[in-house]
Amino acid sequence: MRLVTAIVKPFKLDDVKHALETLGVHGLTVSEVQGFGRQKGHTEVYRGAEYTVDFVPKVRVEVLVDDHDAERVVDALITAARTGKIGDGKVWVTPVETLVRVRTGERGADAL
Amino acid sequence: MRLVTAIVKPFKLDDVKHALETLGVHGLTVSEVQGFGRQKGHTEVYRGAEYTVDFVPKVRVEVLVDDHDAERVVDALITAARTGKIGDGKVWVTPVETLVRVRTGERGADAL
Amino acid sequence: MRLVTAIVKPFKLDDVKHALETLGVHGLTVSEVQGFGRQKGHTEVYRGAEYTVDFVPKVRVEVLVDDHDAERVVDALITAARTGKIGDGKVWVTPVETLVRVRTGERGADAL
Amino acid sequence: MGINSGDTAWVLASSALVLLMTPGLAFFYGGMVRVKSVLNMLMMNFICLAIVGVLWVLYGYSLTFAPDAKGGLIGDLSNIGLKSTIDQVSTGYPDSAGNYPHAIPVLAFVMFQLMFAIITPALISGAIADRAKFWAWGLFVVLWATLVYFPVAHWVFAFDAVGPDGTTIVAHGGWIANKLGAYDFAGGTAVHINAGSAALALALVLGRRKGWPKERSRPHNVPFVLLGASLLWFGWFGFNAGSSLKADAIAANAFTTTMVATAAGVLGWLLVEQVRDGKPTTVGAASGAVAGLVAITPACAFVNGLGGIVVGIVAGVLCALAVGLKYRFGFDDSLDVVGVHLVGGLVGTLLVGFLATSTTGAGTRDGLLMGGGFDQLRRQAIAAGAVMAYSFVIAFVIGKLIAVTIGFRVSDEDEGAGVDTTEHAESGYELGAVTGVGSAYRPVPLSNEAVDA
Amino acid sequence: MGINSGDTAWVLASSALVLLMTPGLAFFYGGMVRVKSVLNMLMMNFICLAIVGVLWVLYGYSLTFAPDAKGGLIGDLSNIGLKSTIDQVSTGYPDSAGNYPHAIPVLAFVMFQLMFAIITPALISGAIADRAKFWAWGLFVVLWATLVYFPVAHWVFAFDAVGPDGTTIVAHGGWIANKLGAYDFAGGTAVHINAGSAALALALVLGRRKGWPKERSRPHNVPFVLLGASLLWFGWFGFNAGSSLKADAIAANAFTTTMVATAAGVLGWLLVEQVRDGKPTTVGAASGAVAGLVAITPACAFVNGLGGIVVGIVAGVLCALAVGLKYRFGFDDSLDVVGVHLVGGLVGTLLVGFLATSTTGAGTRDGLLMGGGFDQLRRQAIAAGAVMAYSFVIAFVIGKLIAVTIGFRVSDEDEGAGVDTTEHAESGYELGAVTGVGSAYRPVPLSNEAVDA
Amino acid sequence: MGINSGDTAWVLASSALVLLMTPGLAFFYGGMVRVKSVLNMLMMNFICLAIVGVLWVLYGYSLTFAPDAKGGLIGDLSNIGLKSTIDQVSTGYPDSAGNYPHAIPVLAFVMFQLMFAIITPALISGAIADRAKFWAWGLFVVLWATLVYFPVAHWVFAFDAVGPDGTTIVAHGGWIANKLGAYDFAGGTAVHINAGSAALALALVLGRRKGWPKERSRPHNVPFVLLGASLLWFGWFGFNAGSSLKADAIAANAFTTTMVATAAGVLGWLLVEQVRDGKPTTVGAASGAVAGLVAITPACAFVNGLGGIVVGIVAGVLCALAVGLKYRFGFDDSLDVVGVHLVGGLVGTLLVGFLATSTTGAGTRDGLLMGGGFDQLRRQAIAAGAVMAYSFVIAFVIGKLIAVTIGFRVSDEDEGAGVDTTEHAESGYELGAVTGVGSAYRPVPLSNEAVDA
Ligand SMILES: Nc1ncnc2c1ncn2[C@@H]1O[C@H](COP(=O)(O)OP(=O)(O)O)[C@@H](O)[C@H]1O
Ligand SMILES: Nc1ncnc2c1ncn2[C@@H]1O[C@H](COP(=O)(O)OP(=O)(O)O)[C@@H](O)[C@H]1O
Ligand SMILES: Nc1ncnc2c1ncn2[C@@H]1O[C@H](COP(=O)(O)OP(=O)(O)O)[C@@H](O)[C@H]1O
Repeated sequence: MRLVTAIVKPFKLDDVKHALETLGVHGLTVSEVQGFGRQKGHTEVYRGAEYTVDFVPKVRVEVLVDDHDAERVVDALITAARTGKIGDGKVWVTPVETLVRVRTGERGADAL
Repeated sequence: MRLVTAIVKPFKLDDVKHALETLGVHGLTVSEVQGFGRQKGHTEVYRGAEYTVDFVPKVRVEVLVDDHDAERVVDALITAARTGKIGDGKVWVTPVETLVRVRTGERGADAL
Repeated sequence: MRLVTAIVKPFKLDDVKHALETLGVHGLTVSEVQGFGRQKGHTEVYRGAEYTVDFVPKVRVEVLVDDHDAERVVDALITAARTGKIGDGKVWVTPVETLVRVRTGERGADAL
Repeated sequence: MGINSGDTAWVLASSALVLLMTPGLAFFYGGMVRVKSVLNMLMMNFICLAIVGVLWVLYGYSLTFAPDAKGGLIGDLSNIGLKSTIDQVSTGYPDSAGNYPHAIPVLAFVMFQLMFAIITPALISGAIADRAKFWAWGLFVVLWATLVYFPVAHWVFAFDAVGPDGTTIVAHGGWIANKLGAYDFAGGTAVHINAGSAALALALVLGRRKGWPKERSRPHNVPFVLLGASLLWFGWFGFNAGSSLKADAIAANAFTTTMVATAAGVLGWLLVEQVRDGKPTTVGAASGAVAGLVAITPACAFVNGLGGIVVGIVAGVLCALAVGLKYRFGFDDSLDVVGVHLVGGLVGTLLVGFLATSTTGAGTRDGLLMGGGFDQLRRQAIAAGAVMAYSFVIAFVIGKLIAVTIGFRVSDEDEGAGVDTTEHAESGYELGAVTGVGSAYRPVPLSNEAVDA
Repeated sequence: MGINSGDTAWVLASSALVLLMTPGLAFFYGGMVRVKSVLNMLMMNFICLAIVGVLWVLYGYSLTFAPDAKGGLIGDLSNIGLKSTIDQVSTGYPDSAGNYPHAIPVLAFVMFQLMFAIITPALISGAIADRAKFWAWGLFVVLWATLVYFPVAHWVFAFDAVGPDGTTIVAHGGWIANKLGAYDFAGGTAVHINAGSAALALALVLGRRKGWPKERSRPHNVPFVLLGASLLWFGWFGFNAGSSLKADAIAANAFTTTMVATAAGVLGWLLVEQVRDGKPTTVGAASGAVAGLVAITPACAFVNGLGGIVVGIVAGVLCALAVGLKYRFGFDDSLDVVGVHLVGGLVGTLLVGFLATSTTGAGTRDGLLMGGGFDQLRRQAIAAGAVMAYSFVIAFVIGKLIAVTIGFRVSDEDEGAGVDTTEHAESGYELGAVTGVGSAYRPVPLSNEAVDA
Repeated sequence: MGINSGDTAWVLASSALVLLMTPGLAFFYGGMVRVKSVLNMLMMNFICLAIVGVLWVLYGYSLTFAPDAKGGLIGDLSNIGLKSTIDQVSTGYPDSAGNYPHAIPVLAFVMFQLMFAIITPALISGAIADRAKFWAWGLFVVLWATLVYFPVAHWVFAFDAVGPDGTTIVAHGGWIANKLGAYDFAGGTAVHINAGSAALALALVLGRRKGWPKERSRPHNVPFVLLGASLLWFGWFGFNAGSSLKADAIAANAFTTTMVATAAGVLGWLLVEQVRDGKPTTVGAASGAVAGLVAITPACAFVNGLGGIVVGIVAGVLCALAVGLKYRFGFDDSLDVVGVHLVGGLVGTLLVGFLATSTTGAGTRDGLLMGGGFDQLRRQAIAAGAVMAYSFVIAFVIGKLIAVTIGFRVSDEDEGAGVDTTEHAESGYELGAVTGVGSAYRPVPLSNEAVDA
């Protein structure tokens, strides 16, 4: 099993979800994160005092997939999340040793 | 070392924590996530316009464990988090190469 | 590629960020988490009823790095995040198989 | 007959102030529940404005304030649909020359009293947080207002009307106000004991929340609790000082005792917390203020400033202790309507029997500690007991009837998911930087054309 | 001439109440937008207090209420800079003895009317949420207040002043109030139709938000929506009952109809939701209250309590249906200013023609259903149409002029990032337990010394 | 002696309005602090209602408004425990016939003035956000109110009482009001300079927050800041126009200048921000409103509408610049009490010396720019300087005494963890969809039986 993780722009989440559904992916988990990288943050001002926000809101998308699906999912994620502007994010794949569905105890690909 | 990650229903967190404590697990890290899968979200209505919320709130539980504890922890998580209804979530295990306790610099199992 | 993950005290985030920038790390992703461990939570009281909060707010920092940088990044993280008090957190390293920059499709170290 | 524009201005302003108390209560309660039922709690309060507002015009005012139909129990139907109220005056009492110097438009009085009829059922809602069907609650409000509030308010607030000679009774009122002669200036019995007692009944009818008392969630928004308490405090000046129906020395004294009892209520509650829990809390300060306000309500015109301090501090201390009763007896009065309103209402109503002083100008007999003997205390106790018993019984019966017919409580599943989404198809907040998570927006049917185009 | 202190107290209190409506509106609107533009929405409202507050003193009051300059279209310049107002009285109508028993200080009237001039442009802002340049909006407020609100308020609210004999006209007012004889007690035309019509124009000028209507975000803070609606309800008693300019029976009746129409508006809106959507919502309850308030505004002194129920329920139902129109016709009136204020204003203004009754003491002709024929309905329709057309055209022209000169709409990029940070360099909330994420704090230049030290 | 019901209605309504200012201030301040100390900030304000409310009845009113004890410095003890106030009238000034047409109940005056005594110490709390021990603050409030506010308010607000002939002094008041003859209609000196100066002293006593000024957190809830500012604006009409103690032309003028100075204050502050920072902010708009309100407070009855614009714009601009002073001089006046209240109070108090006009009916000498010479300006400066110096010194001494005895500042660790949990055992919000994270609920001891059962 593989875990595909993507950090993407928040407003791209819907596109990402649709792309994955089209591929037949049945589930995913998302969370809010703050990213720091080439994309600049912004500056706020309160009573004349500047406040630099370096971090940019991003969404982390995690998808558990069968080994042979990993590459297709990565490609779909990249295509769906791309705007071509700085800050589009990263996608990476990590190995998963055991995967279990809590409800049934099914393991491996059956747990997806 | 292994990292056991579980996506579970939020109201099961207390049970999960107690189960792990019973096993002698000393620490864990949790975060709020949104899950998409077989379990359906819900629909909201604002001034007559429907708004479908596809995501369901879940909690991610992460536990770093010694290799030989991984399976026991997985089993305990599954037992504690199960309701038997759709949406109970997933548990998976990934390999960890280095683990350090920030405070002391201890490594490996000593860092737990 | 390697993914270095650190759970640290929230107020140490700025120091961690600076330490990583000094090392030449170009990006990182942070998220809010709740930690349970040796460090105790606190107790609240509402209309005479006690409410024990076991979890302590922490920040998770994730840094994707080239394999040979992993150890240096781990060391920098530990040094920057350390206060010497209980609850300073953990740092660990996991293997990453594929890494892609969404914007350009670059892979591996080029994606950093 | 000329109306007194100053008195009218005060009664209109007071009516607006009391109106604001219901949203204030909504936020006081709403901040205390968990985030998944904040809207439901706000709505259980807000709907009282809508329902009772309409009922009052249709028949509520008439049942409460039209001339007594029988035995001081209920008003007749002569003001149904607000008949014979427009452009009429509410005379007040005549002066020695037989004039009515404090006449105000009847509709000003109608509105002022309406606000009391709204907030009383709203108070009850705190007992059944997180678990009631919304329309079942709406039906309860209709029935309880009709069968309990309107008659009880008639008992307590409908005074006999006298002719220009100052003695001939031209229209009869309710039994507590006129026959029993208990003193309840602004509603310790009719409002607070009444609501608190009904709250206990409903808490029993609906039963405990899942997991209570072992599991509980923290107040989701404590600033809202304090905002609500502040709006209540502000509006309560209309409630108490407005109950004089004149901008006069009695109103000013009621204002004073209201202010200082509330201040003392905060100190009393925080004192208990400091001693018992080790810390003074924000929820405690807000609760102490409300406890003080509740207790001074019946007493506000009958005690002086120092008396107000006593009423407030006693109420703050006793209510802070009383909120633990639900754990001892095992009833889930979720937001402590019993501990604050029933107990606070009893404290205030009975303290009138101890502390009332004839010096305030409100024409009271002296209380026990002021040299007046047990007489007034006895009357106060009877009034309190009668309202408490009546409200409990009828509320319990109405609640049970609703429970066995349309059902009063949501399913366990809905309770777990939170009544905001299941009863109202909404969520309280969407504060994430991530917008559009999971949104698939489908506008109202009407609009399909434009959307599909 | 002596002033009536009771009437003055009521008008001053009412002015304060109406002042509070603009922040109330800010929260009603602000809670409905997404989290990234809440501050901008609050600011679009708040800035109206500042801009119109100053304009009114400089020339707004004079253009609106100084003696008519020509044709009932606009006031003259005799009160520029509030000249000749200090220590003067606003007489009201004389009694049969030629006295003015209801005189109040002119400045009380000046302030009361100012609050109307502030909230009317503020209402418009809901149509252009999430996408307007802040100073472009500021400029629009200056121009629209000057070219639309001041003249229209003169048409509707400036009554001919009469001498002690009660008939000789000593100063002329606006054409709708005096020549046409339409009834608009507190601003169905001048405030709500006026603002609603301008809102439609601006929604067209600025165009749809990116992705609308397919993409949308939920209201980010529904409790704020209800808080705002509650403050509006509270303040609206000043708006409507204060418009009597006396603490009298007319004020009390206006208070009554305002209360009950709002209650009925809530029920009407929730009824539509229950039937159409299956659930009664909090946003719906708040919206129904506002719809009821809007519709009763022109009618409040001319109908009785039962009439108020009818006005409220009709408005609640029709506005709940009307908010779907924007999807059918494809204009992004973001927070339904058209659906609630234009439609609600029309409902109320026209219902006066049906339900007005001469029994309220406000000196009205009877409406169609009260046996008065079509006459009044015709006058009402003309007034509504005239204001609607004038406001739409001028607002559209002003909007376009701003759009082609300094630009009215932010860039797509800024709209995506959210106007709070791009227009105001702020964010609404920082609630994370994680503080200091990414903060690199640099104080004002002035302070470098101390910081570096 | 008959009371004037219209004046009484206005003073009672004003008292309620001013009461609401303290919660308004709590939210104005509370929204600006970080999320971990919001409750503490709310509580530091709210506790002033409780503490000063009780002190006032016990002895505060007497020290402030009982007949002068000696030298115009402090009142005597004749009204201790509000003795001799119930059912008494506050006469106001006699008319030419020796009647008192504007008499109101003494208790109305007592309550109105109490609200000023509450909000003045509350204002100070903004200087010591995030780091004060709660009960140490409570003790400071007791001592500062007693040693500073009550005497200073006597100096400024206690006017000599005159007999029916209009000249014979029947009871003496304070030295600033009567001997010095400075004009301070509603509290530029007694309230704002007084609080601002004490705030500076306390900021010095407590010292800087950890990491200040390099590290800082953003305002955690900007909508609350604007909500607070709006409630302040609303309530301030009671503060300023209520200070007339009559519903008359002076009140109407004070209302007018208050409104327009606030509007101009917003514009002035935003102008500075636009020029200096490039963006107009919400916190800036709220701050500008408060700056305008502060500055017009002493001047409101003595200038006209155009004068109000000048006062407001000068205050808005100068205060927007003055909030940077703390960085230059290195004192951590956390929420800019000095920059807004001390500076704004000075601006207003001194501008009276320039802009006062005898035409407003408030019986003023003309100011410098109105042809009146330097005389009034000198008196204003002396009053401002005396209050500033006295308040600073005594506040500093009280603060130090508390610091060295029970300690005024929390430990570094508690400051890091946040004073909400360490001082109040609460947290402001629990908004997570995840409920029950880490909750192990243990009810009050009392309840163990039922729980274990
Ligand atoms: N080395 C890294 N480790 C972890 N996350 C990273 C790393 N570099 C970038 N990111 C994440 O990817 C996001 C986008 O990166 P950024 O450098 O801004 O743009 P791009 O990916 O287009 O070059 C960042 O906001 C951060 O969340
Ligand atoms: N392929 C997946 N990758 C990542 N997370 C998943 C995946 N499938 C499911 N999940 C997570 O598990 C949760 C439960 O899954 P769901 O399909 O609803 O029920 P069940 O696990 O009982 O079959 C989801 O809400 C989501 O958070
Ligand atoms: N076994 C574990 N698995 C995952 N996270 C852990 C584990 N143990 C500790 N943590 C995380 O590290 C944080 C610090 O741990 P703690 O035991 O409190 O202190 P320390 O690391 O100084 O010994 C915890 O709050 C938790 O987030």
